[in-house]
Amino acid sequence: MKTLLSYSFSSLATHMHSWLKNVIANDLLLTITELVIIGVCLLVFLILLAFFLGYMERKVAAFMELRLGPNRVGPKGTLQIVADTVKLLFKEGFTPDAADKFLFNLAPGIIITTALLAVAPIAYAKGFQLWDINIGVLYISSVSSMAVIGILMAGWSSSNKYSLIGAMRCGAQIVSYELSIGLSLISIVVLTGSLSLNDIVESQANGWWIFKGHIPVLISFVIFVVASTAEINRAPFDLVEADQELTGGFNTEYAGMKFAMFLMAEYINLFVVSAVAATIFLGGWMPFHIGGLTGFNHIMDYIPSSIWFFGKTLFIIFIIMQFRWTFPRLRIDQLLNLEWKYLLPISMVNVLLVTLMAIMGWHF
Amino acid sequence: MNEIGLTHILFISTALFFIGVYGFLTRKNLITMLMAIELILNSVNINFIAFNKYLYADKLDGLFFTIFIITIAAAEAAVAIAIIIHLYRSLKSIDVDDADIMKF
Amino acid sequence: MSASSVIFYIIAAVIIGGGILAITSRKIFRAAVYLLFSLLGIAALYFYLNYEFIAAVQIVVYVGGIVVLIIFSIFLTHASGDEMKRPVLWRAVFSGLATVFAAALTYLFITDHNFVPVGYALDHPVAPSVKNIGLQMLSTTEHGYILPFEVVSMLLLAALIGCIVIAIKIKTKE
Amino acid sequence: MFLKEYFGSIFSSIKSLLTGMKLTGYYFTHLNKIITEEYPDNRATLKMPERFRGEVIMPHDEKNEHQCTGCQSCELSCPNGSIKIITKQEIQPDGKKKKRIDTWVYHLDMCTMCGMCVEACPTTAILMGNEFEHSQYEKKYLKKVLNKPGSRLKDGVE
Repeated sequence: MKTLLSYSFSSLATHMHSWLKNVIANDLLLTITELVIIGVCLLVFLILLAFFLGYMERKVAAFMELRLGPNRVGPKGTLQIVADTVKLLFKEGFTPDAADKFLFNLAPGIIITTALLAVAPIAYAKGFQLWDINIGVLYISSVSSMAVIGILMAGWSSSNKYSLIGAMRCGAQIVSYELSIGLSLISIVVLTGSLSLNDIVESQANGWWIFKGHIPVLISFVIFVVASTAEINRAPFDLVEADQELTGGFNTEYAGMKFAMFLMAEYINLFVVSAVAATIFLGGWMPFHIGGLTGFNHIMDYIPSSIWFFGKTLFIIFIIMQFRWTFPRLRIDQLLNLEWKYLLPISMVNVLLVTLMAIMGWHF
Repeated sequence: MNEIGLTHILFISTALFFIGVYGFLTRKNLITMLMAIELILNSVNINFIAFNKYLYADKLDGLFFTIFIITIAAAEAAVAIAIIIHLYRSLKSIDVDDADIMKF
Repeated sequence: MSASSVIFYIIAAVIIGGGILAITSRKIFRAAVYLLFSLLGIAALYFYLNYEFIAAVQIVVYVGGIVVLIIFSIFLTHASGDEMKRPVLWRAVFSGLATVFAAALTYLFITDHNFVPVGYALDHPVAPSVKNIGLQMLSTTEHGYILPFEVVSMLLLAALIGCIVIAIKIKTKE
Repeated sequence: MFLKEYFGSIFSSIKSLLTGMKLTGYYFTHLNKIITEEYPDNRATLKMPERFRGEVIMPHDEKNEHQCTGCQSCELSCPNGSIKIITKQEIQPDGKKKKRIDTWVYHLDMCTMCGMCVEACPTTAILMGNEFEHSQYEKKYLKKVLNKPGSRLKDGVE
C-alpha cells in the first residue's frame, strides 16, 4: 500500500523514455515521437473530458430545472454527446460568401490552440505534470489572454453585424476581467513566493490556502471564480454569444466541425479555469487534512492524489455550471460596472491586505 | 543550442528591424504604421535579450531594458490609438495624407 | 541538425514571415493577425532562450494588450472587407532599396564583428528567474532598477490620463 | 454614507445570489421532484393535468343532448376562424320556429388552443379537452363535427 501511495508518474515516464531510446536511435526522431505520443494522449484525454463535461452539463441543467435530461441514446443518455459529435462531423462546413475565408477558418484553430496551450503546466497528480515551468501562473494567464484574439477574428471575418457586436463585447469583457483574475492570482503568489504551480501545491501540504489565508484569500477565491466565469464567456456572462439578442454572437456563421471546435474549446477552458482554481486555492492534489487528527489524516492519505485533484476540479466546474442555470444574463453595462466598480477595487484592496498578511506572517 | 550563436539571433532582429522600417516608409495608414513601429521595438528587444544571454550572462540589465521597452511600448500604443480614434472622429479617415491641418 | 536548431529556424521563419506579411498585406485585419504571429514568434524565441518571464510578459502585454487594442481601433475605423491602397510605386521601390542597403550594411557589421563573451560572465551566470528579476528590480544598489521602475510607473499613469483626455468625447451643449 | 451604500449593495447582492443557488441546489439534490413525463413509454398511465388544452369538445349527456343554442358567440370570438356553426330552423312542438344548430364544424388544423371560444360560450356547451394525440396523415381528417348525429338541445337551456 505504501508503494502505491508514493507512486509517481515520473518513474513511468522515465521507463517509457528509456524503452523508446532503445527502439529509436535518432535523437531528433526520438523527440518527435515522444512529442507525438504526449500530444495524442493529451488530445484523447481532452476529447473524452469535453464529452464528459458536455454530458455533465446537460444532466446538471436538467436536474436543476426538474427535468430528466438526455435519457434516450445509450444507458441514461450517456451516448447523446457522441451522437451529437457524429452529427456535427457530417454537417457541411459552411463558409459565408462575404467572409474573409482565411481568417474565418483560422479562428477556431486559434481558439482551440490557446485552450490546449493552457493545459500544459497543470499538475494532475503527485509527480504528474506535463511542463513544470517556473512561471506557471503567469503562463496560464498570458496564454488564456490569447483566446480573445480568436474570438475577435471570428467576429470580424464573418462580416455579419451580430458577430461583430459579439466580438466587440467579448473584447471589452475579457480584457477587463483579466485584471481581477490576475490580481486574485497574485494574492496567492504573494503568500507562496513562487509562480510555479508545483511550488504552490507544495506550499499547501499543511493546509489549503482557502483555510490558511483567512478572509482575504476567501475573497480572492470568490473573485477568481466570478471573473473566470466571465473570462470563459459562460452564463451569466455569456453576452458574447447571447442567443436571444445576437443569435449566437461570434459563432453565428459557424457550423459543423468548426462550431464543434468552439464548443470543445469552451469545455477545455472551463476545465483549465477550474483546475487552476483547485490548484491555487484548494490545494491541487493535496489531500484534506485536519491538524491533530492523525487517524483521519491517514485515511485521507489513502485516497489517490489524482482523485483529489479531479474531485476538486469537478466541484468548481459544478459551481460554475450552477451559476449558468441559476442566474439571468447581465447587460453589457452591468457587466462592466461589476468589473470596474466592484471586483477591481475590491481585489486591489485585497492584494494589499494579503501583502500585509504575508509580511506580518498572520497566516498559518 | 550550441549551433545557434548570437549572430543568428542578430540576423533575425536586423531583418525584423528593416521590415519594420520598410513598412513605416511605405504604409499610409496610421494603424499599420503603428504596427511597423511595434516590429521595430520588438527587434530591439530581441537584441537586448540576445546580448544579455550570450555576452553578459552575469547580469540582467538587458532583460530590464526589455521590460522597460515593453512597458513604454504599451503606453505608446495606447496613446497612439487614442490619437488615431480622435483623428478618425474629426476627419473620418486615418490616412496620414488626410491629416494635413495643424489644429482640429 | 539537431532538434533545437530546427525549432530555432521554425521560430525565425514565423517571426520574419509574419513581419513581412504584416507590412505587405492589404487587408488591415489580416495585417494585425500576421503581426500577432510575429509577436508570438518573438515570445517563442524568448522561451527558446530560457527567458520564460520575459516571454510571458511579451504575450501578456503584446498579444493580450497591444494587438487587442490595435484590433479594436480597426473595428472602430474600418469596415469589414475593405482593402487598403497599394503603396505608390516609386515610394515602395526607393524605401525597399534603402532598407535593403541598410540591412546589407548591418549584415556586414554583424558578420565582421567577433562577439566574445566576457570570461567572468560565462563563469558566473545569473538565472533569469522571477526571484532574481524581482530582487534586482527593486534594489537600490549599483545594478538596481528602482528608480526607472518608479519613473515608468509614473509614465504609465501619465499615459492613462493622457489617453482618457485625448479620446474622451466632449459633450457640447446644443 | 456612500461607503455604507457600496458595501450594503455588495452584501445584499451576495445574499440574493446565494438564495438563487440554494434553490437550484435544492432541486439538484431532490431528484424525486422531477416532473418530466417520458411520454411514449408511459402512455398507459399518462395523466394530463386538468387545465391542459388539447382540443375543443362538446359534452353530450346520456340522452344525447348538448347545451349549444347556436348563438355563434364562439364563432365570433375565435381569432383564426376555426369554428363554423351552421344553424337550421326547427319547429317546436308548440308550433314556434326556433334556431338550432345543424352542424358544429371545428377545424382542428387552424385552432391554436387559445380557449377564447370556451370563455365566450354563455351556456358552457363547449370545453377544452385533454386529448392531444391528433396526428393524421391528411388535413381533411382534422375537420371535425362536434355535435353527434341525432343530438338535440337540452331542455331548459336558452
